[in-house]
Amino acid sequence: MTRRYVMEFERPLAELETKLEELRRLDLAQNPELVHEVDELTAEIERLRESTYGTLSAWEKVQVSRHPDRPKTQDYIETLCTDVIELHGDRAFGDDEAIVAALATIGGVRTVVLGHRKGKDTRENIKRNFGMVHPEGFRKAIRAMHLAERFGLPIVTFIDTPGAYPGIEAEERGQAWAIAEALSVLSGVQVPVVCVGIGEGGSGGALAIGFGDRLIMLENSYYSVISPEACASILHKDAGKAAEMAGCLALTAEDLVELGIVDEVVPEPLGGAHRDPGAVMSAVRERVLGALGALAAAEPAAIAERRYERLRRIGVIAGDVG
Amino acid sequence: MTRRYVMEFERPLAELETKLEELRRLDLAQNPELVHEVDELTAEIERLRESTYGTLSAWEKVQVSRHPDRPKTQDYIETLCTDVIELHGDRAFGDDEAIVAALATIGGVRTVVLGHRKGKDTRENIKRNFGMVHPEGFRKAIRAMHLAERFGLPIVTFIDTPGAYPGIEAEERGQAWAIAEALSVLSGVQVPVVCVGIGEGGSGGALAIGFGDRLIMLENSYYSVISPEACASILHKDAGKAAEMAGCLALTAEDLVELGIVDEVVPEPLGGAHRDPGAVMSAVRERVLGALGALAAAEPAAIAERRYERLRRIGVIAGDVG
Amino acid sequence: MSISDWFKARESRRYTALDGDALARAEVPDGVWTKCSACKKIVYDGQLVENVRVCPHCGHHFAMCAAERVDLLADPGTFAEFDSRVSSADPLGFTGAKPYVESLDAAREQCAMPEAVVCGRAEIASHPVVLGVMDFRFIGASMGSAVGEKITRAFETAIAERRAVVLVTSSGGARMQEGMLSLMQMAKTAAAARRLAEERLPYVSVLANPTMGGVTASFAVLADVIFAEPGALVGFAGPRVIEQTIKQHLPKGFQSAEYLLDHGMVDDVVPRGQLTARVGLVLDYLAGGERR
Amino acid sequence: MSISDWFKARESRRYTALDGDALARAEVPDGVWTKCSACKKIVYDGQLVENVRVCPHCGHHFAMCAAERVDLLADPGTFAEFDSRVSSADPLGFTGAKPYVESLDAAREQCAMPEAVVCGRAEIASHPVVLGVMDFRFIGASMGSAVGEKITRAFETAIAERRAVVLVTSSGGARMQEGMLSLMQMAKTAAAARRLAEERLPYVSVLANPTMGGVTASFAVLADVIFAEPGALVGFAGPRVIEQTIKQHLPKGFQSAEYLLDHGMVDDVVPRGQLTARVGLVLDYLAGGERR
Ligand SMILES: [Zn+2]
Ligand SMILES: [Zn+2]
Repeated sequence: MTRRYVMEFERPLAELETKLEELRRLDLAQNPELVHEVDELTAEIERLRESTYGTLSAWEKVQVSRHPDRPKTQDYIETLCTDVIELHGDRAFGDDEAIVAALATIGGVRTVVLGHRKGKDTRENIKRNFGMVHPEGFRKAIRAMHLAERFGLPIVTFIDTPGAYPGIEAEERGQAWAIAEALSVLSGVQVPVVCVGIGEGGSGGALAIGFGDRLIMLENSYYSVISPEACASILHKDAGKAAEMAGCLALTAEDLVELGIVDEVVPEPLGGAHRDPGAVMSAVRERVLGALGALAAAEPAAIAERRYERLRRIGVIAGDVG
Repeated sequence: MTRRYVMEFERPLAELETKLEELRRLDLAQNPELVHEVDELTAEIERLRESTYGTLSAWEKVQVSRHPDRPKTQDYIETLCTDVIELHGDRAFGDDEAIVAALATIGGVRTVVLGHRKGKDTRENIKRNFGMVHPEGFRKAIRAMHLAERFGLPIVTFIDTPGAYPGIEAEERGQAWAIAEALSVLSGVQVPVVCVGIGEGGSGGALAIGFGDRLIMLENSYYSVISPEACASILHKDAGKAAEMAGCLALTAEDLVELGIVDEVVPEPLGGAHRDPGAVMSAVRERVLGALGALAAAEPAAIAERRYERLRRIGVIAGDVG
Repeated sequence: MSISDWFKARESRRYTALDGDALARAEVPDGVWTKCSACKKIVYDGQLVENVRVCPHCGHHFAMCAAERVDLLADPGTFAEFDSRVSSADPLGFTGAKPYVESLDAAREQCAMPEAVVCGRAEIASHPVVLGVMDFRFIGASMGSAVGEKITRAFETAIAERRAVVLVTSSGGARMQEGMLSLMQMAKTAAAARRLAEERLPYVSVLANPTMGGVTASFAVLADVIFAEPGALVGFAGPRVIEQTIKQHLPKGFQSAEYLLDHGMVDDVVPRGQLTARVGLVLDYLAGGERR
Repeated sequence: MSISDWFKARESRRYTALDGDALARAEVPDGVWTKCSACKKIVYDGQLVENVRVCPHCGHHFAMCAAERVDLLADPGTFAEFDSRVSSADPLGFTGAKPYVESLDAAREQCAMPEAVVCGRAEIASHPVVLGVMDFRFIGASMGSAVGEKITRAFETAIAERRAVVLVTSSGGARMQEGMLSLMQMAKTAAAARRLAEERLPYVSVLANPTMGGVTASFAVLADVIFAEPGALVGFAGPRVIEQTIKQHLPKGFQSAEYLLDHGMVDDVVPRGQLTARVGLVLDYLAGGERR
């Protein structure tokens, strides 16, 4: 059996699966009494798989969204895009590998693609800082947004970050300033902006490239104002209450459709997108092309105007005009 | 006698002046034979002063332009401007003290003032890097240019730098990129730009805030593509030929009027602006206000258009359209 | 609750206050004092009010409530609040250690105001402005739907009436009890600030202690001119989060206003006593022409 | 000298060349070789021409002359030079170690071209462009009035005819022999590049070895997309000037294309063999629509 990453909530299932593997390695012909046991275990595993993956809680979805084998921005770019030209650097300080900006073609449509970039392995993750962006990364994205607008290219973004990096240098170089500028520019670009939540949507670092004219989310991705762990630490002084907080924060794709923030949800195979990346990516391609198609006809100024109206409606208040 | 900074070409004069001081400290009543000598020396000094300062060579003017007591950007701001609000920082990396950006009022006219900033003493000079700007300084200036344009404030600049700083970090953070961007923005801002060369005009670092709709230079300031010393090092492998190269480079205010680059020259008192800063500053105020007045009526787009035409004409070529 | 109700509710308190149209200094009982958190010396409250809540011994800037801010910045008698009834709902039915509605009720009671920000029309140095001030006492002046909506309307009102915008920020960040609705206010307010800029109307922000997270990373730093108060803590990530992430202690003064000035992030650090004059002067430059 | 005269004058040379409208590969005599300055191995010139002047052993990028650059980048038979007679005068009567006019004559003789830059209309990947290439052999491709004028006209022609601009830069900086006339070309070319940008026409620059000083700090880096060739030295101040100033040795690789990529200054470092395709693809994105 190949070792695979086991999420917390998969553990009971994984243990039974391991046991089954072990049983199967025995010679059943010599141990006929085990045949029945194997059958029973198989049935139990089937039942447990249903109940484990059938309806995931918010916290379980957060775990799936962080699964190391989950398809990442780079996978989407490699699979969905052709004629890719990566654009590097902010032209002022550095090139942040935690964010990718590229000219890329999806289904014949020329676009500018932006995405948070996590690594496949530890080495890559260190280079890419686990998808946690520094100010120069946001400034690279801003540069790409301006380029897209100047040349009428729609923007497609892939959201997958635990959040903007909380470090000394990031603060020193104006993390808040860079994010604010990204929000400002993205809100005003006169080209279509289609966003896809593919994994983690951590706070301001996600939002900096994470809103537009259409927001699509994978079923097990999340998008949240704060990580469930940090929320639990602050409100309960107990990170162990993360699961509970995940439920309170309304951070799942489904919740966010209800709140009017997310437009569509891409279903994932049982267990998560990593169980069948090809199917998920082809569904994403279809949704993105659909969104781009629907937005293609609009006038540049009208696109930005509609995006403003869209943002304008978000929020639930009491009282109102007094 | 108070110690003062003596420029190379002043030395013979300074020596005589020192001698005269010494003679005067003797009791002339007890040494009547010296009275005549004092008279003669005084006359000789007078003659030498005429010939020393009467017509300065290019290289002598370069020395005057670098005189430590020469009035600096900060002096002009303090003397000419009221209601000064300094604007700090590039909002991305740092605040470069080698360049100043400020909201400032000159003779009732609200402006944005930019200037290279040298120090009065060693401590200040170290803080201000002797007026040698890093990329974040140019980026601060760019920010101020945008602010000026957005709110219709004319820009007044004071040029006084040996050049942009040639250092590892400056290159690392895109010295060339910052200067190029400053040139681009300054060429296009739709508000009047009046530049005053008050001291050194060293190459790209000067140019980044050193061209516009009107270029005024003090008589003993210089503006050059390269320092005479560096030019001599490159062409003659001998920095000692700086004086000769200063003559070749056509870097004086007078030369630059002839080349069609400089519009007006502000005369300085004999010996240089530091001999009577008040007079020089009030002359500068008058010229700047005159230029601002002349430019005030123009339409924003027309100002930038005329600036382009102005730049467009600079250059002497052979051959032409073939 | 309208501004006049609100000031009425506050009448017994010791803050100086703008009551309806007239500036009224509330009586400060003799002998009431506060210990300065910076220099540990005793400061009498009367002294503190006189000195715009700056410690006369060490210059430490105490927190100011929204009413005091308005009083400090607006030309006397010019402030007229709008959108005073916009306040937070509890869209997620959020329950942390205590239910969000309870936190809201407590804050409303404690601060005698319905939300963490007060916005209104005013004049500053005779320039017509929209003035908005945040009050940190109100759930850390975190930005939920109501704060986001009020800030957005502040920009929109300024655009409609060709006014400048002056905002004094102070906030712990996004209001997590409203989940993503709160995060999205960052984009919404940033978009509104951008529209103001496109209209070439001036925007001056004053970063007061503390301004963190989603407020810093959206409208607060999108101003044409940014001032910060001395010693104010300003940044994106909170110091504790950073220390936990990098597993080392932060340098002294990290994320202070002075540190930000050094790093090019703000135009100046302005002591509170000079703030009104400085903001007024900036408006003289950016709002065009002379004072009326 | 027109481009056809120029190519005629070069016929006996060993560069591949564009002659009038037709692409013609000049004959390379057998057995002529060069020692690679990077790996010190022997490279036969025929091999070098085949391999777009990249060392087949170590990948070192040799200098290319203007004609070779045109040949490399323009679709075959599409390049038509303009402003071919614009060349340098000697406005200052400049005399350094030798008179400027002598340097000019020597450069014209050596390079068989009148100035350090060649500009013309062309197609790249079927997109109509203005293509400009600098030739370092010509007084270090320094920018005097003539280079500045030609670059400016390149942008202006592109604007007039709605073409993209592709420039390959290589330069020691400003041409000091023309004094301030030379420095001002930085502002002039930057202004022209800005106008192109305002017209939303694409501009791609390729920074070849070396690109320094006033050329880097003006039009070269104002492009929408910036590529650099492997190993190219690119910067503002020259390495020697920096070493003299800071009194220490420079780190290995300082100011190399790869270093600039690390520091966020260029979009990519592109080996010469991929350059034409990459530039063409960028134009596909920025010049709108499909290839013709
Ligand atoms: Zn104190
Ligand atoms: Zn080699």
